[in-house]
Amino acid sequence: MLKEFEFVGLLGAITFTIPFVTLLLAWLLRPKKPNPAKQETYESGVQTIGDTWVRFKAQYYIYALIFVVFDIEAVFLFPFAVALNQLPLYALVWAIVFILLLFDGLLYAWRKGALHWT
Amino acid sequence: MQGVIDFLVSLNIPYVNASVARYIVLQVLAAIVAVAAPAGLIILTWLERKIIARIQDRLGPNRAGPFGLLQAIADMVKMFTKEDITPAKADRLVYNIAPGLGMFAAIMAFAVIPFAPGFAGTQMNVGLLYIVAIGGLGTLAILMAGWASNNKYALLGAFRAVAMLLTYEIPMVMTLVMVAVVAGSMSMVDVVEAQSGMWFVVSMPVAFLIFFLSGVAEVGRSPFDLVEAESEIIAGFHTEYSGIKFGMIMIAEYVHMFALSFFTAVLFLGGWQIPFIDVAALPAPFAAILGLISLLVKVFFFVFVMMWLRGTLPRFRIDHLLDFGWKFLVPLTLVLLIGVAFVIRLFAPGSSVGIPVAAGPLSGLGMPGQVVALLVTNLLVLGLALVVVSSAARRTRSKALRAVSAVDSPVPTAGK
Amino acid sequence: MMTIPLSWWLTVAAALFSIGVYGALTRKNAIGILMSIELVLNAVNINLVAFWRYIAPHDISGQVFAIVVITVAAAEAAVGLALVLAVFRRRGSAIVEELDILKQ
Amino acid sequence: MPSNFDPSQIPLVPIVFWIMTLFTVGGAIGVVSSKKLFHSGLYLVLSFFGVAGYYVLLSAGFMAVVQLMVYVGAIAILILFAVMFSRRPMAAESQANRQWWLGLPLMLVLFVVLVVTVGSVAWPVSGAEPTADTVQQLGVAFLGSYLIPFEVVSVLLSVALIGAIILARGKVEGEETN
Repeated sequence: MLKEFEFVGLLGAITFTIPFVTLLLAWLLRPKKPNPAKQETYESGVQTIGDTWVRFKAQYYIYALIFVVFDIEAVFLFPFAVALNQLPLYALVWAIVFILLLFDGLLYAWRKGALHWT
Repeated sequence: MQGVIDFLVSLNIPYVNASVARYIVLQVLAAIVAVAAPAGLIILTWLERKIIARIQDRLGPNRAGPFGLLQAIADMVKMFTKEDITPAKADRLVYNIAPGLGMFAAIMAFAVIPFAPGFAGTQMNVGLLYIVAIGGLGTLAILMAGWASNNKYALLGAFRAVAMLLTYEIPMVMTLVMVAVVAGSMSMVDVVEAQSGMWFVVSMPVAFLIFFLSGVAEVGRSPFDLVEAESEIIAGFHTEYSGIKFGMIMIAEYVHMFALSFFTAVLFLGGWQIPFIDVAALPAPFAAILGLISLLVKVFFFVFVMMWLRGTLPRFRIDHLLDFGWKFLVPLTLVLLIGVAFVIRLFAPGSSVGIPVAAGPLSGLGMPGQVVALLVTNLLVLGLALVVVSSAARRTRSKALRAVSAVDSPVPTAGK
Repeated sequence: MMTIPLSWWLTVAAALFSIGVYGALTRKNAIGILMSIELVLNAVNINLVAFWRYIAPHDISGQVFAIVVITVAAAEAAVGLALVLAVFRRRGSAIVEELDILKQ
Repeated sequence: MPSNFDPSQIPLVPIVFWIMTLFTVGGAIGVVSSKKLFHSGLYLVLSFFGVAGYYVLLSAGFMAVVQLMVYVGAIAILILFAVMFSRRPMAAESQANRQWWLGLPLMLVLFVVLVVTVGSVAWPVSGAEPTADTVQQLGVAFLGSYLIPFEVVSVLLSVALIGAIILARGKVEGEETN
C-alpha cells in the first residue's frame, strides 16, 4: 500500500514547492508601490458599504448538505462496485435498496422545494 | 518503466540498486508531470485563443513569434512583472495560500494517470476515489479565495462556484462508480486494461456524456462559467486577485481542464489503447511512445471540444444550472447506476474467492453480449429520462398557459 | 514497514482526543464545539485503523467501523450545524453561553 | 558517506509520520486556540489532512482517500459554510469561554492517563501484512456480515438529510437574502 502512494508523495513534494517558487520569482520581478486607493476593495468603483461577511441565503447550505449525504453514499458504493462479482445476487438487491433509500431523501428535499432556487 | 529501472541498475552506478533506481525513475516522472502540467498551459492558452478566434471569424494572436506562439510566453512575463495588490481588508494569510492550494490540487490530480503501458506513477487501487478526493481540495481553495478577499462579489462568486461544484460532483462520482462496476476495480491501470476489448464510451455512452458534462462544470468552463459571469459578479471568487496570484488561479483552471481531458480519455476512451492494435504487446520503447501519443491525441481532442463549447454556447443561468444538476443528472445517474450494476451482475462469471458465488445467468453470452446489454441499458435509461422530462415540461407549460389565459380572459369581458 | 510501534499511533490519537475534549469544553461558539467533536472522532478512527493494521490485519472489521464512524460524524455535522444555524437565526447568536433560555 | 550507504534505508516512514503528526496535532491545537472561527475551520482541514497521511502509513489507502473526500471535500466545506452564516465570523475575539483554565489541566490529566494506559497494556500485535485488496474485502463485508449496518447507514443518512433540511429551512422574518 505504501508503495502505491510513493508516487503521490514524491509528486506532492515537488508540486508543493511550485507555488512557492512562482511567488518568489514574482516577488523578485514585480514592482511594489501600494497606496490606500489601490488596496481598497474593488466593487466596480462603488464605495463598499457595511460588512462583507453578511449572511447569505440558506439555500447554499442545503446544497452542501445534500452533497455530504451523497458523497458518503459514494464511499459505500465504491467497495460494492469493486466486489460486485464476488457477491451473490441478493446482495445486489440490498445495494439497490441502499440507493433507493437515499434517493428517497433527495425526493423529499425535492418535494419540499428545498432544491428550488429562490 | 521496469525497463528503465533495469537499465539504470545495469549501469552499475554506486549506491544505485533496484529500489534506489525505482525511486529515481519515480522522482523523474513526478518532476516531469509536475512541470509539464503547468507548462502545457502555454500550448493550451495559445490553442484556445486561436480556436476561439477562428470560431468568431478572427485571426487570434499572430504577432508574437510564428503564428503568435510566443503570445503565451509574453502573457506569462506580464503576469510575473505586474504588481500584485493585496486588498487592505483581506485576510492576508488565507488570501495568499488559496491560489497555491488550487494549483497544488490541480497538479496532484495527475498522480494516478497511466501514461503508457507500464508507465504509471502508481497502481493505487483507489485511483478513482483519489480523483474525487483531490477535487475536493480545489473546492476548498475557491472557498478560501472568495472568503479571504473580503469582497462581496468575491464571496458571492465563491458561494456560487462551490454550489455548482458540489452539484456536479455527485453525477461525476456516480459515473465513476459505474466505471468501477464495469472494470471491477478502482485502479486507473486496471480500468485501462479492462477497455482492451471495448472502450467504455461504446458500451456506456450516456455515462460518458454525463461524466464529460459534469467534468466541464467542475472545471468551471463555459457554458458553466457563471462563476465568473462578468455582468453579474465581476470576476467571481478571484475579483480581488491580481498579478501572479491571478496567474496562478488561471494556471490551476487550465491544468484542471487538462486533467479532466486526461481522465475522460483514460476512463472512457481506453487511455493508451489504440483500436485493433495491442499496444502493450509491442516491444518496450514503441509501446511506451505509441501509447503516450495515442493518449495525447485523445486528450487534445477533448481539449478542443471544450474550447469549441466555449466558442459556441451561451452561459447558463445559475438556477437552471443547479436544477439541471439536481433534478435531472443526479436521478438519471442513480437509475443508470442501478441498471449498469444489474447488467454486470447478470453477466458476471462465477467466483470462488471468499464466498463461492454462482455465475450470473447470462454469463454464457460473454463480452459482446455484455457490451450490447450495457449499451441498451444506457439508451433505455436516457430515453426514459427524456420521456419523463418532456412530459413534465409539457405539464408545466400547459399549466403556465392556463394561468396566462385565466389572466387574459377577464380583460375583454371587463371591457364590455 | 512496521517500523513504527503501535503505541505511537495510540499516543498521537490520545493527544488528538485530549485536544478535542479541551476544545469541546472551552469553545464559546457552537460551531467551534462541533469542530472539536470532529477531532475526537478522528482520534477514534486513528485508533480503529491502527488496531486493524497491527492486531487483526486480515479482519476488515476495523475499517468497517471506521467508515461507519465517518458516516455518523458526517450525519452529526449535518444535523448539528443545521441546528446551530436554526438557533442562530432565532436568537442571533451561536455562542453557547448566551443560549440560556431555559434558565430564565 | 559510509561505504555501505544504502539510500533506500533512509527511514522514510518515521519522517512522514512526524510530518503528519505536525499537521494533525498542530492543526488540532490551531482549531482550539485560533481566535477567528474561519481559521479554526482551516486548521481543522490541516488536521484532517494529517490523519489521511496516517492512514496511508497504516496501509489503509481506501481510508485515506475517504478521509480526504468526506472530511476535506464535504464536511469541512459544510463547516466553513456554517461559519460564514454565523455573525462576525472573522472578529478576532477570544473564542474560549470562562472555564478554559479548568479545561487545560483536565486535558493534560486526560492525556497522561491515556498515555499511561496505552503504555501499560501488552498489545497482541500480529506481524501479519494486510491482504492487498482491502476495497474488495470491504465490499464483501458491507454486503455480507455487515449488511444490517450498511442498510442502517442509508436510513441514518436519509433521516439526517431530512432533519437537517427541516432545521435549515425554517424561515425567519426580515431575513436578508442574497
